[in-house]
Amino acid sequence: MISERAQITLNRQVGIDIWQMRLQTPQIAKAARAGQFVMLQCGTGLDPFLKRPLGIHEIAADFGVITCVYRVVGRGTGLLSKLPVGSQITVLGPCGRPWPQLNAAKAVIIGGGMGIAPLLPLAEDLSARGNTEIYLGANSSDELFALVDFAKCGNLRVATLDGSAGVKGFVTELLPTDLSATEIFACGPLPMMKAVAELAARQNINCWLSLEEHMGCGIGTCMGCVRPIKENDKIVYKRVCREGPVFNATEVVFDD
Amino acid sequence: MISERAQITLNRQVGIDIWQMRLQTPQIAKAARAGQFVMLQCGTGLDPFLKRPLGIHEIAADFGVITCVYRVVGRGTGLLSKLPVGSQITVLGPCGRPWPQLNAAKAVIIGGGMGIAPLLPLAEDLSARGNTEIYLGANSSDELFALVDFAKCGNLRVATLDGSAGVKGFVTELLPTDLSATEIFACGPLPMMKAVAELAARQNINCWLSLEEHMGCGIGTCMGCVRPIKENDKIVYKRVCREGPVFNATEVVFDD
Amino acid sequence: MTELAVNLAGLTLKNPVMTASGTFGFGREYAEFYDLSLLGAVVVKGTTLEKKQGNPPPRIAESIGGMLNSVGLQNPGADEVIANELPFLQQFATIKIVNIAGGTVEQYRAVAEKITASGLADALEVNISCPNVKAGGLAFGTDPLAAAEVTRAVRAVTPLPIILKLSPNVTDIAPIAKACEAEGADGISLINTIAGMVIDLDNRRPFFANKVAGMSGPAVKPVALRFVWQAARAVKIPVIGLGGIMTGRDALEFMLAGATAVQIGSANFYDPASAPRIVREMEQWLEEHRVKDVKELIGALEE
Amino acid sequence: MTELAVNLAGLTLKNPVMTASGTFGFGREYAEFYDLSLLGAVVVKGTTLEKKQGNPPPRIAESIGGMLNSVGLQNPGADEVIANELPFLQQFATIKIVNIAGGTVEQYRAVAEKITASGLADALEVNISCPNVKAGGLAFGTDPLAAAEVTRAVRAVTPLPIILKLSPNVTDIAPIAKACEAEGADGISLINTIAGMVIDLDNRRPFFANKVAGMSGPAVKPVALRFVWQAARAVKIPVIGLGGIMTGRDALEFMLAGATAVQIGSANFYDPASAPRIVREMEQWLEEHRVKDVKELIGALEE
Ligand SMILES: Cc1cc2nc3c(=O)[nH]c(=O)nc-3n(C[C@H](O)[C@H](O)[C@H](O)COP(=O)(O)OP(=O)(O)OC[C@H]3O[C@@H](n4cnc5c(N)ncnc54)[C@H](O)[C@@H]3O)c2cc1C
Ligand SMILES: Cc1cc2nc3c(=O)[nH]c(=O)nc-3n(C[C@H](O)[C@H](O)[C@H](O)COP(=O)(O)OP(=O)(O)OC[C@H]3O[C@@H](n4cnc5c(N)ncnc54)[C@H](O)[C@@H]3O)c2cc1C
Ligand SMILES: Cc1cc2nc3c(=O)[nH]c(=O)nc-3n(C[C@H](O)[C@H](O)[C@H](O)COP(=O)(O)O)c2cc1C
Ligand SMILES: Cc1cc2nc3c(=O)[nH]c(=O)nc-3n(C[C@H](O)[C@H](O)[C@H](O)COP(=O)(O)O)c2cc1C
Ligand code: FES
Ligand code: FES
Repeated sequence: MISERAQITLNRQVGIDIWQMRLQTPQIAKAARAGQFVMLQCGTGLDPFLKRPLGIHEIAADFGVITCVYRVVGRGTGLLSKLPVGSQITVLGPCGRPWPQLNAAKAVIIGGGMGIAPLLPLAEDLSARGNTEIYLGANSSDELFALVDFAKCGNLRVATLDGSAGVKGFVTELLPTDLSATEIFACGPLPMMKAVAELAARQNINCWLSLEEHMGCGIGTCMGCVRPIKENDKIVYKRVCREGPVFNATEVVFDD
Repeated sequence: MISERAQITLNRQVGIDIWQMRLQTPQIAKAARAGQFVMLQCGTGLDPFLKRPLGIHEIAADFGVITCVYRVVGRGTGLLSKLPVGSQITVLGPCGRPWPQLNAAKAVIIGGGMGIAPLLPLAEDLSARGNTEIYLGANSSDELFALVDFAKCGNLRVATLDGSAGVKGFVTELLPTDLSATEIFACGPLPMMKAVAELAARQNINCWLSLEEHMGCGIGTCMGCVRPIKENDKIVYKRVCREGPVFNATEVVFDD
Repeated sequence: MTELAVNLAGLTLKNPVMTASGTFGFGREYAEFYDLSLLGAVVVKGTTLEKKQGNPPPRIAESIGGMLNSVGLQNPGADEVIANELPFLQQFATIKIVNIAGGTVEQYRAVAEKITASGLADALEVNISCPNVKAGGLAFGTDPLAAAEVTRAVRAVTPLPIILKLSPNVTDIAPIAKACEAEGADGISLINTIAGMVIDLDNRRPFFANKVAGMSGPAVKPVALRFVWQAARAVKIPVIGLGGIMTGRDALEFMLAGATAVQIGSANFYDPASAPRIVREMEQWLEEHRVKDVKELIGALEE
Repeated sequence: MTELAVNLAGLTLKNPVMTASGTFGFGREYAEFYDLSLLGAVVVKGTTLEKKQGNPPPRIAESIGGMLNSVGLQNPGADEVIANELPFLQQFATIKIVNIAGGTVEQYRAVAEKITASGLADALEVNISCPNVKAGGLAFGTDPLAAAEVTRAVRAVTPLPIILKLSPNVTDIAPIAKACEAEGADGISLINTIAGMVIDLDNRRPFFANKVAGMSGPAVKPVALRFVWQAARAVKIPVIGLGGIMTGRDALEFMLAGATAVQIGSANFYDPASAPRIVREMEQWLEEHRVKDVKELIGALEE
């Protein structure tokens, strides 16, 4: 885990309310693995005080660079989008556990909304290993990004709620009745992940989900980011930033 | 008085710990007069919360531009110096009363340290009217700025404490025993202004001083920026941001 | 059309946004930025019986996300305020509230009487966060008995609505709020500033001559919300919420917590046009969320 | 060579910088960033007699210049802490302080006994900002009698130095600090978090299940400094100052106000290497100002 002062070398709008930021973070770029996230300072002074967790969208270790794609939803991301190139911010990472990729001979990747962002490094890792099906969904085509990059990594299908790109509907409606996959990796809104988890359970496929929770430290000390997780028939609070963000779908409690 | 969102178009170091910032503030540039100041937001979020008062160093109304020259002394100015070109900050101004210039047929301008900054627009105004003697002092040549600009406006003499530029010593030591001026305008450290005030009193010259105090609002409502000021034999607290920053030397109380 | 008007102790405010005492002078300076008639009410600088010179400078310090002040109630005294300041405000179609303060109960009574007699105020806000000379410098507002005594004294001399302004420097706000209510307060407002200290490290001395000063600004918002929520549950009279309000969303949060109206304080320093901006932002949020009447939100927190 | 060591209730800290309970886990995570032996002391997460599951999420909110938490003391319980957490810390040459909490006086006594018996703690910090079940949920730390009772109970069962951690949610800190001192506390630490509230406007409900949460971070510094100054004037035992410390300058300000040592809390979240950085910054300031021994600054505010 590294805390690094990073220069912003790109910060541009790539969709409605969606921005991409490139950061010069040599050490974090070197250590980062697919599925991990960073904690980003969103301003120059002590406001915003807490860093924002953002999935790592691209890792270019050789260039000492990572990128994040973020939606402007509140104050922090709003201020982040206004930082000009050349600004310096502190970045903490890589945080959390990466996607486990042991048996991913035939993998299915399912991303919804901003959940698409942290799936790209996984898709790239898996593309070398075998057959990857990639399903991405969003409200509309303006909120889809990195499609060209994903398409290079496997078989890509897209859904949008308004039908402006791909099939009209939820991303889960794209999925074939029989996935015949060894592993599912999903990130997106909770209802989407719930549907994916149920499907995986029915078809007995190992399924991994990436969760979100409000965070204090991002490294496991504040006990702030817990989610209820099943462990030996009991439900315990586990830290999204340390034991997560990736959990096995069978552990995740959806209705707390 | 105007509150304006301004783009930073220049922010460069011009001396040891001294920076110059150019701001795109069309409305303030139009309204500003020599001796007034602006309140500058020093960051992107709500920290720093209070704006910093800085004298207006250049007014280019036609280009919608003002510049300030500031010394990095604490958190606010430190953060200000790190804002890259392209950043947007809020600027409030023009604040305070300008230098009165009614009888300035033969004017003497005395600036010490950062007190030099707000004297340039005055020197420019006066240069059109007559004979202006300009005396500037600083600790060392690294802390002197805008000398070429001042030299265009009148007879310029310089002193530095370490002798690295001009005469070695305090700026007040440059002053001739008989100033034979109609008006003195001074801005700088309190001891310098005290010496100037005493000299003006001895020679019976009308003398104006620009004061500093910690500010809340910059516009006269918080009663935060008061200095003790003589008024009809009594001492009352007057607002530097409203009744000042320029006061007549005979009103100023030096030992509170 | 979204209804923004609220009723406050018999007064109708065109919207719930008021200015906070001491952050708005007597309105003159902000009138350079906008028409004060846009506001629900204006609360002017704390006014005392006699002219007050205030504390020596420095009076203002910054803290992270906020500020501290030690102005010490500098004001020209009730007579001057009546003669030279309040007349200016009469041109604006807004409720005028005079904030009053004193060091003794007798002073509160006397200044309330003068302001009432002037006919220039629609209501009085009684700041009981001032040091109580008799109680060894502790604020009237930190003790239910002292708060009751001031309320009773002011109540006795004015028919105007009186709003008691409470201090957050207490263990439990409920008994103090209740004491004011029991003595006839028409409303309470809170929070006043939180007692804080700034130290000038390099000179090894307190930054303020008074040592302890008052903290305000967005940093205090969560504390203010908590006090407003607790006070609103304790009394039936209307509560005016303030402390760190910077946006329309902030203002609406205070209303959910139980406030009938809100005051804008330090935000005026951050952005001189804060108060009318906050009115607009409130209206916009209400429209977006299809709330027809802002009064629906008062105390509407689902718990 | 600048002397940084301070004496605290019989313990020698190599420097005045400690970590604050609940912001440092049990040290493991920060050990990835630096050698914990650089610190004067480590205070671990609040430990209760039994395992505590804590409050449901969300537990963290941001405020301007700070944050609020409603963790609810999630911890594995004293036995687990002794078996699996404290042993890890023994490799570091720093003072180990276990922060303990309970809902009843009996629970405080029992957990103090267990931790003492383990031999793995150099001192106990007793968090009395927990809700007192008997007193209807008010914190022990808001009442001098309850504070005295907890102090007495813990004092009776441990020979270790005990530091009582006080709440800032009180009108007057002096009687509470004095009550702890009278019952044999070896030191006091303050401030714990300030009670605050966050409202989820769009859903019209309190953001935290518990409604009221605890505010910390740089926003609270002026309030913390004031409490530390007031407490240090009230008692003779050492005071540990905390609340919003972000820099070496902040830490030295607390020492001027009367603190013998300081704790670094939320700053750990802002910058994981805050604590050793603050040690360096203190040392640098002392060198620049030719102060040979940091102890010279304790309570050295010129008033
Ligand atoms: C592990 C992880 C990875 C994420 N990756 C991405 C990503 O790649 N792209 C992206 O657009 N978003 C991502 N998010 C969500 C992102 O963190 C939030 O949208 C962001 O924190 C909102 O900040 P704000 O200040 O704009 O919103 P505000 O609502 O103003 O934030 C207030 C506080 O709540 C927290 N918060 C608000 N929403 C969330 C959330 N959904 N999750 C966690 N904290 C939240 C903020 O961090 C902040 O502390 C991720 C979240 C997590 C936990
Ligand atoms: C009317 C006026 C004009 C000024 N013009 C200039 C100028 O042209 N160039 C320049 O370099 N400086 C100028 N100053 C001083 C400048 O405002 C301070 O150096 C600056 O505010 C320091 O901010 P900081 O955050 O870096 O310092 P900190 O000490 O960290 O500031 C803490 C707080 O104290 C206030 N403060 C600290 N020093 C001063 C001061 N000397 N005067 C007023 N407030 C202060 C800050 O504004 C802030 O609120 C002027 C001051 C005034 C009042
Ligand atoms: C500079 C300043 C002066 C103040 N003067 C007064 C006053 O005279 N009377 C009063 O009741 N409150 C006074 N206050 C307190 C404010 O009215 C308000 O209660 C407090 O600032 C909290 O609100 P805020 O966080 O929105 O500023 C003053 C506050 C500031 C910042
Ligand atoms: C997430 C979090 C958890 C905390 N848990 C505890 C705790 O278990 N016991 C305790 O005494 N204080 C706890 N505190 C309070 C801190 O130790 C400290 O008193 C407070 O945060 C003020 O210091 P700061 O502003 O430097 O953070 C916690 C604070 C935070 C932010
Ligand atoms: S964010 Fe602190 S434990 Fe996860
Ligand atoms: S800074 Fe507010 S009155 Fe001058």
